[in-house]
Amino acid sequence: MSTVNLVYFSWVRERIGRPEETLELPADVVTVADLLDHLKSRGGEYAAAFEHQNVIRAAINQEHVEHGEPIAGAREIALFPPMTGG
Amino acid sequence: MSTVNLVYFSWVRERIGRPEETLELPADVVTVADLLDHLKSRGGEYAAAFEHQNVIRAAINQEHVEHGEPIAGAREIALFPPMTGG
Amino acid sequence: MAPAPVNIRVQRDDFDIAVEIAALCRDRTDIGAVVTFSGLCRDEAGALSALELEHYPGMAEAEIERICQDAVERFGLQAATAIHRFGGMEPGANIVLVIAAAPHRQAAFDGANFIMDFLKTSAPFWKKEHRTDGSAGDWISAKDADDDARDRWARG
Amino acid sequence: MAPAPVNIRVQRDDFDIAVEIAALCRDRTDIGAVVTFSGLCRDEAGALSALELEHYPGMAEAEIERICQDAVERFGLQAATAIHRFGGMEPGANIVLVIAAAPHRQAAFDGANFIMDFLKTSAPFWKKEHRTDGSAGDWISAKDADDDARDRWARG
Repeated sequence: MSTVNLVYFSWVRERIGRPEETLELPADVVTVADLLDHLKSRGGEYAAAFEHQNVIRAAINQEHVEHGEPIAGAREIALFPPMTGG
Repeated sequence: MSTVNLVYFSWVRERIGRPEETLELPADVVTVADLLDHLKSRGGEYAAAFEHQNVIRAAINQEHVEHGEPIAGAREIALFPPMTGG
Repeated sequence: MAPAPVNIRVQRDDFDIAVEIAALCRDRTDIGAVVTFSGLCRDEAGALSALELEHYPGMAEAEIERICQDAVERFGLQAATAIHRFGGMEPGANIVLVIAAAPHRQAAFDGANFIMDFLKTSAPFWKKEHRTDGSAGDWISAKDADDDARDRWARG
Repeated sequence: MAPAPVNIRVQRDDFDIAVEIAALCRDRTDIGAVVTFSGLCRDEAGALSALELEHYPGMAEAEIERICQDAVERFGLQAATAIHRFGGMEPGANIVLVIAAAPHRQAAFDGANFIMDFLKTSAPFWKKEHRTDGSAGDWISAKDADDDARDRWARG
């Protein structure tokens, strides 16, 4: 088990209903994709937030990463929709 | 014979030694190129100003024209080097 | 040569373009071209009452800094400034300012354009619309055209 | 729709970018993007003491107006401003300002870039250098690169 801080933005945050949380992750959650599967398996608001998993963007320690990126050593993982700034 | 106002800028003005003048042109001066030939034939400062005739730009009544443009009806013909504003 | 100064800010307050240009050019006589881009909140033909800009504090600054440093290196910019606001803003309000300075004009144009394209697609900001008809605000969707605009800068 | 306001000035005095942007955006909430270009006098690594800008009064304004109207039509600009100074100017001084406003960013970038490329090659201005070593000033030569920059806008 490892502990990770998750932060959510935009409609991911709204659907989950909180801006951040700390979770214990099982050892078989290795990549960002595994994390998204794990969260969806919790059902309810998580299933709604991550329904279209491929549109979700991720950042580890405040840098963009692909879904295949290992999350080992991550202090903070952010999950959010495509950005619309500028 | 027709009368035309000529205006000069930049090193064309400096070489000719005046910013403008009014000239009587013979009837066989039909185009801008004819005008440049006619001025060059006057020698001295004109020959120096229009030595490299192909780099000279012209405007008739404050609009850019090519050397082949007829000058009939021109109130003001300007002769100058390539522009370097901006 | 000193590294090109890059000035990044993420703030709730408005900005003053003249002040930012003056800061970037101060005591310098080697800059030949300054391009600024300002992005404003549009009223969408009267349908929009306000935009709300959410951001990821910390990462927003870090990502904009990375983008600006890339632009400095790629286009030989002499200086770059990028300011992105967050919070609520009404139609007509400033949202973002980018300034690029270079010896010659095309580098300044390309630098500012590049920064904006990456800012749109990589900087962690999200816009929510509030509509004048009182209907629930929607999050603005990302546009494929913005990804295409970014991808034209891909090299080789 | 009202025609896009185009504001042209050829003047000896300096300009204030913030004032010009404010004038162009006043009472409007439909503008999404404003790009400004300012061209400054560079010191050429200390070799230049001043530039002198000569212009063709009347034609300068007319030609800049034609260029700006072309840009408005081609890129769908909502407004455009172009101010070109003449007379003597020291390193660090403003020479030219172009502003293009549009609903979206690429039109504003392209509009300002287009206006600058044509201004460089078609507006009747000539620059003479005064050098710090006291040698006689030379007229700056036109650059082939400027013609190439203009020609990339040729259509079809």
